[in-house]
Amino acid sequence: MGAAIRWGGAALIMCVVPFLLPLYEMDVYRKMLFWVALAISYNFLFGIAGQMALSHFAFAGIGAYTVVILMTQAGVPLLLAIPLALGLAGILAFIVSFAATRLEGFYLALATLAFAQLFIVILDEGGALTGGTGGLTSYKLPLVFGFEIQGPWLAIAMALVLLLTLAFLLRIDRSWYGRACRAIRDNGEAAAAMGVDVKRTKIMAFTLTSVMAAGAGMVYAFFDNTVNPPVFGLENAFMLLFMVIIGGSGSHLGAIVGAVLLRLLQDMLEPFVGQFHVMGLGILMVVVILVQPKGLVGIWDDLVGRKRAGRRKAKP
Amino acid sequence: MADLLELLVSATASGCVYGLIALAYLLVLRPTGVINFASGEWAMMGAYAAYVISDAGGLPPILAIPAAALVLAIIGWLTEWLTVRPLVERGAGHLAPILALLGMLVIYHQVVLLSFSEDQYPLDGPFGFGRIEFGLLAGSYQDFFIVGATIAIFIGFWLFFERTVWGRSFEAVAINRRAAALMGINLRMVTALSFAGAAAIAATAGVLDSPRGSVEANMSLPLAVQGFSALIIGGINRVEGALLGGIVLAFAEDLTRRYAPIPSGLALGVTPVLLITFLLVLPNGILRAKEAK
Amino acid sequence: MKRKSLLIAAAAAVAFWSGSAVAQSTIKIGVITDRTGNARFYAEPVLSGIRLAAKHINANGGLLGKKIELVIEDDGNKPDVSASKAQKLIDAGVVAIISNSSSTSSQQAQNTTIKTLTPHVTHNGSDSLTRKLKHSCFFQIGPLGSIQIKTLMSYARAKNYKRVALVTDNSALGQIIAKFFKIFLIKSGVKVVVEQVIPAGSKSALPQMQKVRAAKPEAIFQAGILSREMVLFFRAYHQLGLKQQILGSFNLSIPSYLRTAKGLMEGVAFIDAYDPRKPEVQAFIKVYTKEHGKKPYSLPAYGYDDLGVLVQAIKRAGSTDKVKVCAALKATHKWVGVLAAKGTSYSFAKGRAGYPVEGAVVRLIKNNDHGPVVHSGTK
Amino acid sequence: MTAGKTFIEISNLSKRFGGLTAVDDVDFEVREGEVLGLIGPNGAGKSTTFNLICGYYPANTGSIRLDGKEIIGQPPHKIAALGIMRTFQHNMPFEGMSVTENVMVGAHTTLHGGLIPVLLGTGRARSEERALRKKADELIDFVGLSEERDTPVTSLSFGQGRLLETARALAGEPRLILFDEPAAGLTPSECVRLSEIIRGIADRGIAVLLIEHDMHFLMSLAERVVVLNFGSKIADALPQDIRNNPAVIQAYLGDAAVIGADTENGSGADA
Repeated sequence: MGAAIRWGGAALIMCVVPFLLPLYEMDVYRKMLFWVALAISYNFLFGIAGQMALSHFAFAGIGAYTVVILMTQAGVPLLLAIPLALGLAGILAFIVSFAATRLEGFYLALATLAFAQLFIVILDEGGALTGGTGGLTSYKLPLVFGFEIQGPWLAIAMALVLLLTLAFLLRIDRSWYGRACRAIRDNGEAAAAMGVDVKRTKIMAFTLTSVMAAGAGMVYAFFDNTVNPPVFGLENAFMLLFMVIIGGSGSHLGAIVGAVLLRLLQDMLEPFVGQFHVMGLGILMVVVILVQPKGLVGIWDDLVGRKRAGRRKAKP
Repeated sequence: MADLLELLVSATASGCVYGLIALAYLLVLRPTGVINFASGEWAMMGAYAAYVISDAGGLPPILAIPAAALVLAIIGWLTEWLTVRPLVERGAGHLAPILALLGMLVIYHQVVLLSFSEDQYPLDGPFGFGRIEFGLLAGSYQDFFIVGATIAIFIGFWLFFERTVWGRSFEAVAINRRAAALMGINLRMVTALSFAGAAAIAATAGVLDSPRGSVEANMSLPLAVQGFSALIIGGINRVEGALLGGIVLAFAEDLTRRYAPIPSGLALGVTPVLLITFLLVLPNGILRAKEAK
Repeated sequence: MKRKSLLIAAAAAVAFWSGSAVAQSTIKIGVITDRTGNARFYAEPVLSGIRLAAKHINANGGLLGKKIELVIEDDGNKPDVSASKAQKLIDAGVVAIISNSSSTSSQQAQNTTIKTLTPHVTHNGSDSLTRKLKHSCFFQIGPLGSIQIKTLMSYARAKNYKRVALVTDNSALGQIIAKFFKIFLIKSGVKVVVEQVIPAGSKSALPQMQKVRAAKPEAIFQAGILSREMVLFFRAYHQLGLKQQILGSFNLSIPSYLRTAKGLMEGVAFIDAYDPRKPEVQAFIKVYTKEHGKKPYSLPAYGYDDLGVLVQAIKRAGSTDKVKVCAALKATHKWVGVLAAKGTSYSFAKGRAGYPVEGAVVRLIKNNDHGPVVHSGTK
Repeated sequence: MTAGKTFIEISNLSKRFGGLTAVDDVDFEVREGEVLGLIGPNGAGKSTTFNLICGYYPANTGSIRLDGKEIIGQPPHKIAALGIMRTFQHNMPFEGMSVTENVMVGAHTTLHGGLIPVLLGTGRARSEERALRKKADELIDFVGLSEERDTPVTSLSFGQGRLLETARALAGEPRLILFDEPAAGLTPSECVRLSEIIRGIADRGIAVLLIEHDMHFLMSLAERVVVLNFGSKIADALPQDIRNNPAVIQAYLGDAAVIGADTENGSGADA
């Protein structure tokens, strides 16, 4: 019961906030939600299932492009385009995931990086279908029951996708499936000896999280009513990795903190350090890895842990 | 036919540049198990260093190459000392140094971007671009110079690894760090030298390549991608694999662009497709590891 | 765990709760520029032109009795950031926005300016920026790809080319310019016998140029904008002993080519957006040289005119009201800026791309320098 | 302590690596609830036999039948699901997880709900999870790690790690547990503790297959011993008979003293 209230409360706050914000802040807010939604699913893939894939952002792009192409070029209604786009992303992810069963560590990173590159090449060369290097523009979400979904309403849509993703991930993380994923991450051989079907578990993790990315990408496609290749390029794929690492990989909270922080960083830091704000990202990354490999939530846990330990000592 | 031979000379030179970047990856990867995505940045920084040295310092191009390599060797060594050594000593996992180096990549790139006011700078090759012909083989001085210098570097490294005690100790570390340490090999020194050497080699690749185009910050990412693709294609176990992988990759790219009946923009897909294919089908690359002696 | 995540999410949301009180003592003009991304080296010279214009206007009594204040935001040439930054500028109370990074970023920023009906000016030369949109307050002041190719075609008319090659790179702008080159070449009855792309990160343009040579074109139209790849293009051209005339876009007017492709560009015809014979250009050169101690080229002039166009419209509107400024911009007629050929002028009356169709000039590279104007206009 | 009926039957099992025959035409059987020792000099093929049973390598020839059904060719996780669990010679805990979670992973094959009930948060999924946690706690108590429940896995001692692996293997409700040199690296008191636990496991009716170099440890537990040498089986007898078997003594010639000697310290790891 308490859980329902908490989730409902969070949903309410996240949905009311965009209406209270000035437009710029609202736009930053909804784009931040997009990054948070991607970061938490990427955290599951990278931090919990241990797959260092760099294709996550490409799948967001696949979701975004597919839903736009289906609606504007094939004339598919929204309610049908959504499952179709998710389905396509799922099928592609399923195929790519076989790489994840054969490759580990940075080899998987390289293979998925190549996939992400290939995706950009196809977007660039896709002619009228993908709009080429300029992407697709000036389309609009059709009216839903006579109502135009735009501005803060898209923020709400993204908030719902985010909460759904989070709820989904929290559930599976604390189940046998999450344990199986962590077991494979820590030691694949031992996991197999415990009866975990390593291949199947990896494929599922990759496919599920990639579909989640596609879901977030679908909403994102209507933020600015334009999708173009640079947004889904390698730079953002690495940015996602940085978010999860800096926040604390393997922790849902860490992914959220990392995404919020890095998105705000460029707005908070830029006025003070100007052109050097991008460098701040690199410095933060290096410092976090060197000082606290569990990321910013690790620092928090350390502080709380120390305090608790201190209290425990003081009591007896 | 003349076209093909001319293309092959130029592609071989490109392949040599890829091979050198692959070698830079390999030098770090073998003893430490770390893939250093910043290798492309090192090449770019090497090119900038050579530009500054020959433009402001007035050094002739042929001397700018070793000078830039030296500058980058110091940067490579510092990188290892600052970001990798603390992690290794703490016993952090394999991934930690890779990620730390990714952070360094961003820092390097931004430092260069903000230190220079124009987007591109010219860099002269030591012999210019005159055309030279060996029978049917024809190409620019710079292309032949790239090939010659690369072969010399690879022979040097091959001899180093095969014939010297130092080289053997690198190999021993590559095979088994703990056993090597027990044998009395100074792991710290080997790792530091690997990074310094890798940075110097990457810088050389950047300096050799730049006269063909120009020196610019954007050159780093393609070099990084092409370099590790070459590495995977050639196989990560042998020094000569890096060169072979580079040449195979360059041939695949250039021959596709020249002869494949597809739009030349789509030919960009060659590298990722080759990379995926090798990773999945031939993960050990073209050259297998030598049988243990 | 769950509670913590939700709390953070809520806190972050609340953190955005802030008002924006604006007291207008200056006229604010927003600029979205790139200071950290890969368009930085083109954006910075343009920005210097915008700044120079603002300084010049403020020194001469300002605008409507107020000083112009430039509000500058960096988008790192990231399209989605560009859109957010446009909104930030609008919230900060700017009268109009100048987009100064790649055309992809300008395109994404448009979506915000459309919704808010904010006057939006850019010098990006991509035809599709206005063609794809129904944005009534978006104006392009740079020479469009179509104008560039028409000018080049008119220059080449005497030579009566029937078969040409088209070379570009894989950048968004390079592709768009090439697309319009192709459309107009075909329209003029010229056959494009070979089309080649030199992608970013190439090590050599030899394969592409061999194909060009094999197709035996009478001239080579060059639409690429990536500097390193264009040097590869020139090198391969010479290495393969090609002799055909090269006709290039405005991009080749950027002076750094004269250093990186030194000696490789003799005789190349390129589009320049401004005409050194014009008194306005001479005046601009004087002002710029005094400020920066070196001669300007067309990029700073783009920035100078970006602001110039806006200022003349605001003056005529007599107000900073967006709707009025928009109307004034639209009514811009026969305005003479630094850009465009002698005797031509800007009019937005007919469309949203105001660069005069007759405004581009063709210059040749001579003695490794920008040579004299050899042609102007499309007639 | 009486052995039940045969449930694993290994016959004519062979495995070659290149030119080397690691396991050569071996046959033996494992009966329900017995502790079967598997010994032999270094390189005799003990670990290979283990790995063949667990499905890590496919055998070249021969068969391994569980309740009469062939299991060769099944991947390791399927073999685990059939009730064969193992511990590792070098501890392989899941380092990023708590002690309890480690044990819960061991129960992976005993779970029946799929992912859908988890997502829906059905009552059944929840009660299964609760029951699992309870079972894990019981097993942790059984192996004596109750104090370490909240300790990070990385700070467990080597001996505690071994106990954790034992509990983890037990969580899968196995019919057979394979121990690969469990006493190696343990202190004498830990050895005693572990041998009590192994006996307790056998008492639960679970068969144990034990590779061990520490003969004292092995002989005190095993009810029957299979001896391998150069890949072939050279003896299959009661512990007391093994000590006097001439073929075994021959095989261990260099280490003859080990046989029957009262080694206090466990012998070194099988390199």
